[in-house]
Amino acid sequence: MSSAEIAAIPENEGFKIRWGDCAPFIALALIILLGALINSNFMSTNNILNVITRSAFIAIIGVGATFVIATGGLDLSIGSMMAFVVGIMIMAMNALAPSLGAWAIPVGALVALVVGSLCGLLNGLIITVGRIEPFIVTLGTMGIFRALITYMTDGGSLSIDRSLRSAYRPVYFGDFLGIPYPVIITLVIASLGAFILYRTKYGRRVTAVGSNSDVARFSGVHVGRVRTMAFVIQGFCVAVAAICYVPRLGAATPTTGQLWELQVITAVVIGGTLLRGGKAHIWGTVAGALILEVIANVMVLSDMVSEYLVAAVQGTIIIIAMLAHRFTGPR
Amino acid sequence: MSSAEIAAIPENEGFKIRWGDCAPFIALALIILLGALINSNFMSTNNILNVITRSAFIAIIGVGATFVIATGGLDLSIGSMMAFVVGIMIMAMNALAPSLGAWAIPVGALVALVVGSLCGLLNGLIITVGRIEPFIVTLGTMGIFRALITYMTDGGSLSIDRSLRSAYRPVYFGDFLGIPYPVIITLVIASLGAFILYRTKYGRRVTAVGSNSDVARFSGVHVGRVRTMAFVIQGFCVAVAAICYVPRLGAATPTTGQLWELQVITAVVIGGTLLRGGKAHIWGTVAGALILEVIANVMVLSDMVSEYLVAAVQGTIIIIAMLAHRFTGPR
Amino acid sequence: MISRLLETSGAENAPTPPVLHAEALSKAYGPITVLSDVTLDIRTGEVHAIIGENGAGKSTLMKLLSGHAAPTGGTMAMAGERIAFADAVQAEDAGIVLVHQEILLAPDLTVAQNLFLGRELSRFFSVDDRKMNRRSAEVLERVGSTARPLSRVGDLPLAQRQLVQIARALLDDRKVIILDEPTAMLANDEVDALLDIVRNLRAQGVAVLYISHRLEEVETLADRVTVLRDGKMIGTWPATELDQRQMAELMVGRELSMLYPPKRGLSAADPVLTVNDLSVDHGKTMGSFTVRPGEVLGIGGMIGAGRTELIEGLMGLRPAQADSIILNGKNVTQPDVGTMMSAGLVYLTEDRKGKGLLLNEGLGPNLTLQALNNLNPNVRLDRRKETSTVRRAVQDYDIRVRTLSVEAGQLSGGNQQKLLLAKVMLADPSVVIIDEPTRGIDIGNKSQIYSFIDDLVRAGKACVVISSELPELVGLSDRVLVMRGGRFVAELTGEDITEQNIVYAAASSGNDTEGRKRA
Amino acid sequence: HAQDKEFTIAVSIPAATHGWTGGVVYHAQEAEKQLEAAFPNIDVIISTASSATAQVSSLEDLSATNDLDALVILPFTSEELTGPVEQVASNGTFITVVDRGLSDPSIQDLYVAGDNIAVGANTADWLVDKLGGEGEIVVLRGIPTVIDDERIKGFRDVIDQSDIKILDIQYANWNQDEAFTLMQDYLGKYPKIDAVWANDDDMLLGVLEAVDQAGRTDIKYALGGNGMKQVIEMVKAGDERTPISTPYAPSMIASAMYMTAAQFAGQAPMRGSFKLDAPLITPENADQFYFPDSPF
Ligand SMILES: Nc1ncnc2c1ncn2[C@@H]1O[C@H](COP(=O)(O)OP(=O)(O)OP(=O)(O)O)[C@@H](O)[C@H]1O
Ligand SMILES: Nc1ncnc2c1ncn2[C@@H]1O[C@H](COP(=O)(O)OP(=O)(O)OP(=O)(O)O)[C@@H](O)[C@H]1O
Ligand SMILES: [Mg+2]
Ligand SMILES: [Mg+2]
Repeated sequence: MSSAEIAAIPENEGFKIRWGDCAPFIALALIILLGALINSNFMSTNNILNVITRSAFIAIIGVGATFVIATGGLDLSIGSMMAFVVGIMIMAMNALAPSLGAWAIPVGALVALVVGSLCGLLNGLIITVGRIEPFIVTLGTMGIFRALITYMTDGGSLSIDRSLRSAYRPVYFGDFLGIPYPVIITLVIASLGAFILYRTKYGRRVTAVGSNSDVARFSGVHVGRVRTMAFVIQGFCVAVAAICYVPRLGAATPTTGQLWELQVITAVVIGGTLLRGGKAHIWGTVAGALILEVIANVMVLSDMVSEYLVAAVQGTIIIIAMLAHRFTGPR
Repeated sequence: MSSAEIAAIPENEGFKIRWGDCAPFIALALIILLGALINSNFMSTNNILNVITRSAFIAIIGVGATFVIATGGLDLSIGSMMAFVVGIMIMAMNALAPSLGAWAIPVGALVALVVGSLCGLLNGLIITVGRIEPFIVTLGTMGIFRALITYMTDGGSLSIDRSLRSAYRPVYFGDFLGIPYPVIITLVIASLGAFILYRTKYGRRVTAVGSNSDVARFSGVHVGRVRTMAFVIQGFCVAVAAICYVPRLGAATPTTGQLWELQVITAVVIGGTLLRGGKAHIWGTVAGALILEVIANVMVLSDMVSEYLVAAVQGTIIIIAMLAHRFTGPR
Repeated sequence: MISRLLETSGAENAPTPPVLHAEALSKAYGPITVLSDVTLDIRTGEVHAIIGENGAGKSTLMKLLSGHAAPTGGTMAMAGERIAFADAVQAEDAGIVLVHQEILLAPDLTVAQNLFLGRELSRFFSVDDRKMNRRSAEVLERVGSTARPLSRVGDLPLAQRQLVQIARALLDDRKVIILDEPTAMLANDEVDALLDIVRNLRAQGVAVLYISHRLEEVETLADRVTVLRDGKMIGTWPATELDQRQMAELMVGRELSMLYPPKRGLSAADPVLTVNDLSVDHGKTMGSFTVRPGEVLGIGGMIGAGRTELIEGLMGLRPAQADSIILNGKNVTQPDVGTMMSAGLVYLTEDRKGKGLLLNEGLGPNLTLQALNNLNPNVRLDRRKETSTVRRAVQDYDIRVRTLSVEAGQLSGGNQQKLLLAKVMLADPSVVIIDEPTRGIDIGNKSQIYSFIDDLVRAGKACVVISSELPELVGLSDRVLVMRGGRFVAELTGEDITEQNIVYAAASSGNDTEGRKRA
Repeated sequence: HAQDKEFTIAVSIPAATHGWTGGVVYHAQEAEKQLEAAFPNIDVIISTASSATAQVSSLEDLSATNDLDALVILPFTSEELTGPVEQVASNGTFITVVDRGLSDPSIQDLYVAGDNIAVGANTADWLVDKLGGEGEIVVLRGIPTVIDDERIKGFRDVIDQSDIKILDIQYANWNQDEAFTLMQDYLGKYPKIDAVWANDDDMLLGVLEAVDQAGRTDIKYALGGNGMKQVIEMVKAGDERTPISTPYAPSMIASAMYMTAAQFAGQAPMRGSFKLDAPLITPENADQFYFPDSPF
């Protein structure tokens, strides 16, 4: 092959990859267009801000899930874990409020981060040390976390102390230069995630483990440690989402976070991360979370479908978005 | 190498392999032992028959899921699909009852089998022709089927015609020589599944596709067709489960079959089928379904755990069962 | 002859102390011993070749030396000190690196990411991609690879992946570099480049362990040669004392007959396969050719010339379109793998691990997968027939297994190749296309495969052989097509089939009109 | 109020995930049709949500994109929805709360209250009376939520006053199948059960099936709650085992919608609290609670 030929190839290849990476953003744009056509109110600043703010939860948890899925794992426990962390955090804050006042909030948040990371560690260790399918382990811990929050709330609900409400509210409802805090937190977490995944040794190893764990092992990568760490990151992200969640709803109930795992995994996959591992798109995940939230929003705004059929239309749109994805993406 | 030498090559050192295949049965035996220790009523014929009969649904659907998972797929829509098929079947039977009388039952069952297979075909075609992750497609169709049954029942319930109830009841509650019909049907379906999987050309291709689809393709296997067919089998099994299900409560509601997909997949994985495909254990799946049902039964019979924590104990037992599995199984 | 050689074995005196010494190494998998009592010295600044039949235990020995597997008996010492490696990483830290016979790279990562996996360079908290890419480019150039640091490994042709693996071993300074059949997937140019690298390493004082079934390489390169047979050590000789024939005879333990069967001459029969203007991957590769019963058609060309691509297109395994493909009277324009196979055309892939065999399955399911319909007229599998088929294949193709219940992935490389050959032949084809037929096959079995092809063709079938091994192409073919840049550029017959002519056609930069010439 | 002005009423209710919420959706849709037919200047927007989070989201969506004149809401939970509803109210929207009260009652203009505690308590009173203050019973709970919690609390408080023993209590998630399974297990575990209470009629149907199949005659009463169509039919027919139910009519959403619409239809403004009682449904009064066309 002449050197001229070789030189000609890279541009083409790079272009293709970038095009593929764009797919979730294109899908997002299409759905936004759809929304704007269906309801003129859709594009109002208020609505757009609401939707973006709301998608923060799935996006933040999704960043962690991207790590787990990139290593070839899967975490079904995230929704329950989130409820459990919310419960622990509210209990901690309520207990601390009398002595610490508003300072109970940051301390409680710290507790949440620690508990979240430990929950992730638990998942990771059972999976790597016990060498059991992540699907089964996290299905088990999903039941465990769900049961614990039910127990903690006595089957009812657990609300945050009234004295803390107003001090805590801005974490969800406040904004900085017009950008809501949850959006800022999402951007920070996603940037951090992207940095770790694409720019650090650990991130390299995450994709290597997901791509071919034998190769990674022979290359001196501690596969078990990398996997476990991914679950810890997942747990940390769940805790961050919990911190944003509490000021919005102010309480934990046994149904908090239910079925979020499916939404999160869907967001990650729509974002272009492969379920079999080895490939990860942090920003795609964020786009995926937005897509899901926009679809739900459009459903509420449009009065066209019977209430019973909302889920059907949502399912159809997701499949169509993925089809579009496939035909704009490479291969 | 002389032919004498070749004749001397041992056929297998299969002891190890058979031991691994036994793991789910050993786990089942242990859990039964646990149940017998915890509550003397556990071993009563009545209780045992109840539990076995109940596990029929998950086992029958699990046989289909074993095919799908063996090809490297995943079907999250089974629970909703089952509700949808039940709905269609009841509507068909009710419509036919005035003209056909009790004959409406077999005709309705036939309709169910056709509709179930078509639902599976739909899943399979979207996945193979559209080349989208099965996870996403079946999550979408899960929403679609669930919405359709909600629509069909108007959010309430759809009951079978009173005139058909008594004729149909025995299909769930009746027995043949003391063996309840659902158990017989499970045995027939599992045997059929085992025959197809282990004794036919199609079964060979299923495992080949799941273990390396490129190799299968290069060997002239129509990978897409094999995958699609697995989803059709899954749909058929769902319909069989629906046929056994209707006589039990006689109605479809929007909650029918909810979260069964998780139970089914768990049963399949506990049974020793690999989620990444390429290895399938039909009888292990049946054992897995029994394990799940026995654990739930033991939970109710034992007086030890708070109602809030049942899910936690269940999750823990499943994880421990898998650990046991791992340490009795090979590798 | 053999007995005389055996007497001289081990008689040489050691000029330098061994950098690595293995004493009575053994390895058993369960009840099966695959390597017993191997004692070996490896010295700095030497190329030490290990030769032996397929399944003799060469790769196993290398895995023991490099920490990829733990010995079940025996000891190792480095520079006089006893060592035992817990894993490959410890061995690499000690300066021993193994380049596997099979490709072991993460397909989703880029070349540079693979090269530095597990030892990424970093600045502050961040990986230093610029530096890694630069160093990757350097080492890739050194091994003569055209792959770029940013290419995804999964998109590379096999030969390039092999070079990337070699590059990985050369990235850091090593004391011992083990190359397990590094040239099996390479063509002449790359082989020459590689041999130069090995000589260079030797000059720098590195000890190189070198496994190859290409005995001419061993003869020109090695300082000493160790022969293994059936998991046992036969002996070590200075390379100067052995010629290729002696090596071969030590390996197989008997005298060898002629390598290539006599040629059959040009076939005059009507073509069994006629391909008119086949265009693969939207014109990236194009070609027209005919295959006649009773002939071996060779296809030559440099690596990346597009031979594999063209044939995969012909089989319907890649997007392809043709004016017409006439196979056994059946006319096809849009090939599809099912149709082509049922019309009597089969293809043996060059990528036996990725596209050829189900590594986690046993011999039976692998062997019968392609011919399921031929073997089983009904839906039901005939398991008894399958067992007898396996036994017959093991015998006919001399697949060395110690039990019939092994998984394909546990076979030695060469035996996998034989299993693959047995698999495609089971479909009873009228035209067989074999991509790199003897990749990783030992010299004794090579002649067996050649005579096998000869029998086939003499029985009125046709065989197309794609090979990067020129002697093979020359020795086997009645007619040779040469490909360059995705087009056929020459057709050689009779006396014209020589290594020089093939190399000339494959490499010369002839003009385009010649490139599109109908072959 | 002027007749020519356009009014928008948003209705936020749980999605039809089981029998009772299915009934709520049904009645809301019926009321929407009737209201829009009767008052052309009123636009009703119904939005269903499958969780508290989703309900908050849909509130945000509705108020961000519409100028809401009124909001009729059946909150998933009290605590979680209080803040978001307050947010909507601060725009001057008329707030009607149905079923569960908010943590801060000052937010609502109109409150149509169901009384879940009474559902449990009235059933328990009846049972204590019939069993003569002693016996052994089993209980099936729904999905762990406030509704379930309140019903169980009301029931337990009354039962605890008597000598009746609750043998067992477990979740069956308001699901017929799970109730069937759970009841089978109860029956296997306890050779003698005097009565069973499933806190919802959906579950009761599964319970009855299990009891019938086991052929157990020791169970004197099997009770549910909510006033499901099939169960009221049984009550009307004078079933011995299920002689009563308690209404918890999903149609309360429709009443709330009518009352809210009345604000804008020029009639007298309605404010305050309307508590729907949970009287026992008996064969005598069953007709008032029977809606043959409702899916529930
Ligand atoms: N994991 C394993 N389990 C069981 N047997 C094995 C395993 N790995 C290798 N073997 C057996 O060990 C023997 C030696 O294999 P090895 O790969 O060392 O041969 P080799 O000399 O490298 O042959 P080739 O030239 O074909 O590469 C073979 O018979 C093979 O089947
Ligand atoms: N260094 C390279 N980087 C990227 N692509 C390459 C490279 N070398 C070859 N290719 C691509 O591979 C294709 C041909 O590979 P193929 O394996 O078909 O060649 P071949 O002639 O069969 O060689 P081989 O001897 O390896 O079988 C060409 O289309 C070419 O674009
Ligand atoms: Mg080898
Ligand atoms: Mg090739």
